[in-house]
Amino acid sequence: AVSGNLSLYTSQPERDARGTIEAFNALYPNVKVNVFRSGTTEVLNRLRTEIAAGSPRADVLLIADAISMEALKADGRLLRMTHLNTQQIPARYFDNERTYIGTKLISTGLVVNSKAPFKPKSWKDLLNPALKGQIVMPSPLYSGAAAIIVGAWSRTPDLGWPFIEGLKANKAIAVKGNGAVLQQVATGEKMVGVLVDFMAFNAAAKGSPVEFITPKEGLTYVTEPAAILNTASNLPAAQAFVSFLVSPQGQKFSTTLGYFPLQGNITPPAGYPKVESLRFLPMDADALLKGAEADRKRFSDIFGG
Amino acid sequence: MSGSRAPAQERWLLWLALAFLAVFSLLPAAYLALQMGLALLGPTRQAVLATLMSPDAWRASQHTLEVGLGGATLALIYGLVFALFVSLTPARPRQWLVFAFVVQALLPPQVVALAWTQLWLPLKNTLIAQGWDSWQAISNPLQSREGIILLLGIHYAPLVFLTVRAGLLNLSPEVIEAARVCGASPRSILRRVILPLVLPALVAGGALAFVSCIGNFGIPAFLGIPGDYLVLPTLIYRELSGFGPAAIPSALVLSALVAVLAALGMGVQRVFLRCGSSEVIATRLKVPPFHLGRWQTPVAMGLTLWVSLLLLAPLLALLAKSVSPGLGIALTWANLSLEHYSYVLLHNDATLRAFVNSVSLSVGSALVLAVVSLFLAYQMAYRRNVLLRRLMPWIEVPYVIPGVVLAIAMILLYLKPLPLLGWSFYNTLWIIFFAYLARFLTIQLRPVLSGFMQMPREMLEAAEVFGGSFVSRMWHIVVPLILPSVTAGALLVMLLSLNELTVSALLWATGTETLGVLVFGLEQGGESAAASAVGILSIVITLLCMLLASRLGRRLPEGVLPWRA
Amino acid sequence: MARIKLQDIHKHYGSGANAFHALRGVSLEMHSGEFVALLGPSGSGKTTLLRAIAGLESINSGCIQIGDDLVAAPGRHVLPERRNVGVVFQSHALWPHMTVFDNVLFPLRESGLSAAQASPRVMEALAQVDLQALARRTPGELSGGQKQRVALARAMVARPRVILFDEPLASLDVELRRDMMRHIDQMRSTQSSMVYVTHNQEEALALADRVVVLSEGCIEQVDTPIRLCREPQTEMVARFVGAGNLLPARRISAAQGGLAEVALGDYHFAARDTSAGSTQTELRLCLAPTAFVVAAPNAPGLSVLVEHVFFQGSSYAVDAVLQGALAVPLSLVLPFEAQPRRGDVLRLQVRDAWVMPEARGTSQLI
Amino acid sequence: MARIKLQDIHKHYGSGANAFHALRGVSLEMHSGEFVALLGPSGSGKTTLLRAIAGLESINSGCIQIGDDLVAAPGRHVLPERRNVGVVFQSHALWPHMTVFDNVLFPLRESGLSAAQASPRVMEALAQVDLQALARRTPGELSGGQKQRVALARAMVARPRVILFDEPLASLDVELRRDMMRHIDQMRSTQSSMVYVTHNQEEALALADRVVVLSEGCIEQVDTPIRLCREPQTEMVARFVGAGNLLPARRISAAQGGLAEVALGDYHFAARDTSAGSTQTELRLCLAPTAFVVAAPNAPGLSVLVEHVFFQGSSYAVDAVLQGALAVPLSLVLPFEAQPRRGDVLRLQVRDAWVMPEARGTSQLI
Ligand SMILES: Nc1ncnc2c1ncn2[C@@H]1O[C@H](COP(=O)(O)OP(=O)(O)OP(=O)(O)O)[C@@H](O)[C@H]1O
Ligand SMILES: Nc1ncnc2c1ncn2[C@@H]1O[C@H](COP(=O)(O)OP(=O)(O)OP(=O)(O)O)[C@@H](O)[C@H]1O
Ligand SMILES: [Mg+2]
Ligand SMILES: [Mg+2]
Repeated sequence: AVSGNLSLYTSQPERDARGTIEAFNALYPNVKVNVFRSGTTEVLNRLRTEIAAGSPRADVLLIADAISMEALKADGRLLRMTHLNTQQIPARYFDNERTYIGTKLISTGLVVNSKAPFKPKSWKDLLNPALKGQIVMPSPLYSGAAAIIVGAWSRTPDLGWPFIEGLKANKAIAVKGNGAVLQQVATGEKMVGVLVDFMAFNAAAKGSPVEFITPKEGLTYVTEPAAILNTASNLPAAQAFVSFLVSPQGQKFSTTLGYFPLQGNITPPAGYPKVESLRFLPMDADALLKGAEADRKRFSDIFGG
Repeated sequence: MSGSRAPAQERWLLWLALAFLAVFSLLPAAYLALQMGLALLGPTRQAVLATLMSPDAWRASQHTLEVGLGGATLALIYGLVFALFVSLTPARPRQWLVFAFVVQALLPPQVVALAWTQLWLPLKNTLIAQGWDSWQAISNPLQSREGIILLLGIHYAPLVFLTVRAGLLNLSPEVIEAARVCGASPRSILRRVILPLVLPALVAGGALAFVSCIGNFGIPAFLGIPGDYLVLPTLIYRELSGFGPAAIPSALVLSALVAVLAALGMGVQRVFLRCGSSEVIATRLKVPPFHLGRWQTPVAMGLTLWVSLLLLAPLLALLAKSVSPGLGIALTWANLSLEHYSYVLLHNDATLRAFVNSVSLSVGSALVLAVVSLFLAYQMAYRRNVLLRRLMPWIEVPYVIPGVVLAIAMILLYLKPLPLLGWSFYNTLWIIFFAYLARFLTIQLRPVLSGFMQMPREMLEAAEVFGGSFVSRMWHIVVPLILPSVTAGALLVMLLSLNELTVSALLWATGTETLGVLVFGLEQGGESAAASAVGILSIVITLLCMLLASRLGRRLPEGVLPWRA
Repeated sequence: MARIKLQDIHKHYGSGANAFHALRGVSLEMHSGEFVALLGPSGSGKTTLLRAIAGLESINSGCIQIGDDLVAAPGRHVLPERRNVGVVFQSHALWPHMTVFDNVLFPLRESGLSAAQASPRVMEALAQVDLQALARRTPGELSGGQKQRVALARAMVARPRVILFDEPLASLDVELRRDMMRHIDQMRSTQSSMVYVTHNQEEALALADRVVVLSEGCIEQVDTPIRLCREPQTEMVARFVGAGNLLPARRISAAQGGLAEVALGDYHFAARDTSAGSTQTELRLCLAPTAFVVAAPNAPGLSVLVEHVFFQGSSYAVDAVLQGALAVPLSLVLPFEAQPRRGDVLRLQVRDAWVMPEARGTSQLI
Repeated sequence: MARIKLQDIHKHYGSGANAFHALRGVSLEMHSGEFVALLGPSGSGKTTLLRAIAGLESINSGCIQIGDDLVAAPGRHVLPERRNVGVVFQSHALWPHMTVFDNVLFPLRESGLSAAQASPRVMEALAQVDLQALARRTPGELSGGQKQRVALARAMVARPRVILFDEPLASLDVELRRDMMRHIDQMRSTQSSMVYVTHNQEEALALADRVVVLSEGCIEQVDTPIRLCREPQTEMVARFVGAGNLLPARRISAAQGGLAEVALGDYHFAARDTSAGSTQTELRLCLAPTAFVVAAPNAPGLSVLVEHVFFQGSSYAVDAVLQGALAVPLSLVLPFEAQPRRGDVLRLQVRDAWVMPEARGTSQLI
């Protein structure tokens, strides 16, 4: 039986992290999961520093975006998870060398305040002068998910960098995190925001005057990948934990937290569209990851900050 | 040198104090310095130099200077005017004015920034409702350089206020009266007599405000990132987020830049203090010498309103958010909800742990630092220990560098099991505790040092002559006499460490959450209402502490509690 | 140069039941150019009176006139900056950030003079206190006596109508006092009236034309220094000003030509008496410490037991106790030749004595 | 009760070229129970010497013996708390957080006594300074003189071998000084030796058995108060202790029986002279201010012009200038009867004079 201590570093929100561990412990009661939960930046800083000091403490890493995973992989820090059963999971959700694997589907689309003078239907609509000074988005300089959006925009032929420059011209602002975006749109300080799905759905469910809109061109997504460090001290528990995350039980559990599952055969949370109906911007994961650094740079040249 | 007659008991205490300094204060500072050197000379040299030479670094340095100078200037003017009004005229209600003015600086800056940005919205909506549609497109004016300077200035004005007020209270009333009987008008007295005399205090307060402004992360992060205005602390954070392999060395070197700027600020103060005359005057300004005539009452009322607004508005905004049913839903008595409180208090065991941890950390570090500062200051001020005096600038390093950098240093130092002992402080409360000890030592030491400076030397010498042993001398004479200054420092340390975020964000582990970490986590997960609830709870605790201190403080001498008039 | 007239001045601090009456109806007239000392124990209201004249304190009733100007009266309070007075404070109150020159220049500049006009007058004032050489120093670089001399120069440079001194020598060493007294004596030749507050009778007697003795907010006596010492009108003045010994005695004969015969025990001697033929037998004598001479052990006189002896260079200050039924303590000053020792019993004769006027009830003054 | 022996004490502050030599070889022996005053101008090293005896300052060379204990010597420094001394500081240095009782109790408790044993001794010490009634007050509720009296009680309560005073009266009013001096005089009956630092010759002369005059870190003269006043050995002592007037004069005859005939201009008079037959014609005379009597205008004597007159209650302090070729300033004390006025020219005769010993080079002392 799997037992012992498992050290999990994650950037999941507080509530989710706790729920996930409870669900895992229901299956593996003998594993004590110690969690370090913070912003992606803090989690990675800590891990990095531990590595620099020669003794990384994390067993499992569960963070918002793949870009950072790629960097760790390039450093040879991640274990190949050959034990995983990935039959049910679309290949685009995991690394082809199986060093990391997505655990849920978090899409990014538009969130609109009900008082908005003009409801955008597409990304392009954000350039509409009616929304001048009304747009807020998370900054890719601080948020991994936002980095994916910018990467996807810039590689979509119809949008590209001119679109991002247009956003700036339309006086869009970039803030530090998704929470701040929701805050500004829900309170009506800004009318439109670029936001992850579950925050918008949760807020709407609580009665906030916001609506989640899938842009015509398609959503972007992150998969909240999980990985096992090759220095993991409790390998069996780590493998069990990652297996649990991508297993049907784990996927069903994450829908209760308000996330889309990875597989189409699992019902999404109530009020969410079907997974199959989601349209995505075409993304070349490899190119996106490799170009992330340059994208950030270019974004900061346009947006500053 | 009089140090040569330090008795044996004191000598081993001196060694203990030195050991404490070495382990908790100098080690992180020296380690950081070493790492900075390595970063500049080692294999990461290219990347570090690239960061250092990058336009962003230049821009951020320039911005840091701007907000430092701007914020300090604003704090200087605002704090000075307020201090002049409160100390030199019969301002009423003086107690409330001073309390509100000083307490606002003790609220966590990011909370204040948040509340302020929220205040913008109702204003804007009102204007739009009046038909000013074009206002819809106007971004929050606080999200700009001017906004950052404004908030920093207001936030740190109490630092200037407190030092200037102390200076004013130490003015001999006769100095002002002498000018009056010479025929000088109040304006001319202010310009030619009072201002030059409080100049040293003013510069000291200004330097402190400057150092605090350039080190502040919360306000520029909240206002500067949307406003496209980067300063060094936010740049360091961004570099670390970017996660290039060179991130840590670059961050170290960038924080060295912050430290250099801070050192410049302190240097200016030293120069000024050397020029300034430091005549000690015994009599105190009891009766306010000036009266604004018919302006007195309106100005007093205006200021009362203004400081009350500054204190209460953020608190109310936070409170409203913590009881609102959801974001963007208009708050009414009917839909007022305590759900967030019940969530953080009843359904999240981390909350309770965080409260316990934060309170233990803050009380613990206040206690330890109080004891340590007592011995350090005794050796520095009374025994005139040269070595300790030389080490003084290093003690400030852990305070002025960004918290995240200090946290990295702590991880690097304490991750591995200790040699010989075989166990590690990592992932325990101890590592956060050690970091707090390093970071807040200077806060605690400063008032104690000045307390020793102000105490007549002969009082301690009498204790030596009549005393039996060092221990009883300390216990019966030195401790009771210096207690007010120690208490003042310890209270500041407690308040600062209770809401500390940037250091503990990297150092906590399961079971060792702190309040700052908890709020940060909730905020990040989009649960800002729950975050506000925790914020309100921690402010309530803070206020309770202050109230308690005030109660106890009635028996303490004047000037111990900064918020008492 | 101005006459100062104080009429029935009252001043209290606080109000209602807590009110403390610092001045209880002080009336006084000073001539132009006069040097008046206000002498009294601590808390007697000297500083309060001085500050009322300067305008630094407002009064509750009565009026103050300086020259022809009514500067304080019911409903009227001319601000200090308009009164044209100079003040020398106890703690000198120099401005530490200005040089000596600028300190003295300040009153002139405030009165509207240009630097060119003012400079020579500053140097002149500094010359009067022998400080021209130190004009460029700051107060921090001066000794206590030098600081106080700068304060003198500052107070007189603008030739105010009145110069007010509040214990200017209290914080100075004994050696420096004499020197400062010389400088103050010198200033007398200027055109200002002077009011000098002190609780030290030595200074008051040495400097003033007239001395005003204050006690608990009331005037006890106003007189020249000599008369104050030789003819004190109240016990308070006798004790406070002359450190006089007050003894109950018997009158043997009524005063004739200013002298009466009195007796202490069985020792008879002459005492000055201005009571114009009073025949009351019971009286109080005032004997100055210097009023005694040592006599032969068997000569008529008073026997005293020496308790403390303090050598004073050329004389001895002696604390003694009168022997016999009336065991009162006496303070004496005996010449070097007397060589008194602790425990000695001395025989003393009285060389000079003063019959205290019949007690004026203090109630009348309050 | 203990002999104190100081041998060739040197003390400098700082080092190298910046070193300031505060004490330059001070040697002194005090008997048990003796009261010695250290007198000297500001900066002469009095406090430094006192602190060296107390152990609050370490010395650079020489040794200090208290009783039979060597408390300071090369390589040896007994801590203050082990020296069994009491100190009265200028600023009283009472502990503000303790009551008067506890302040006085502290030295006893520290020496190991129980509260029950100590209490009566505390009350006894407070009784000696008349403060039993105020035992429960804190120092903040006392006047300056009362505070200093508590400091006296604290210093003597543990019956230390030596009580050291550092200008205990400097910050007190003139009136309070005499009172305090009485209390200090009273303490003399206890079993301790006393060292009393002051720059006020009045206190030193009045209180001490012997006075040590210090100047620039060296001893100028050690003598009884009377000899110090009447027979100063150096000019510094003559001026500083007796405020004496030093005048160049001619010797007419060698000393006989301790008296020599001397002349100032054409005025001949007798002067005390211990120079045992010296025939040097040029000499310096020391004339105390009280050494003059007023003579008839045509009598032989010195003519002086009166410059300042300060009334002193029963005498006058007069600043005058000698008329004639030798226009030196003189300070005089004249009796009440003389009634001097500014501008008068007085004829004075010398009643007492002292021939200064031939100059001992100061180099010899440094
Ligand atoms: N601002 C005040 N409030 C209340 N009482 C005061 C105030 N100023 C002075 N007094 C009281 O008024 C009385 C007279 O004070 P004042 O200063 O005039 O005395 P003084 O004769 O100058 O005494 P000293 O010699 O001590 O200076 C004192 O009893 C004092 O306590
Ligand atoms: N800690 C010190 N460092 C340097 N110099 C000192 C120190 N303490 C005293 N001195 C110098 O040593 C000399 C003697 O000082 P001391 O205090 O003994 O003089 P004093 O005779 O007591 O004078 P005063 O009457 O002013 O108290 C002075 O010139 C003083 O400036
Ligand atoms: Mg006064
Ligand atoms: Mg001294």
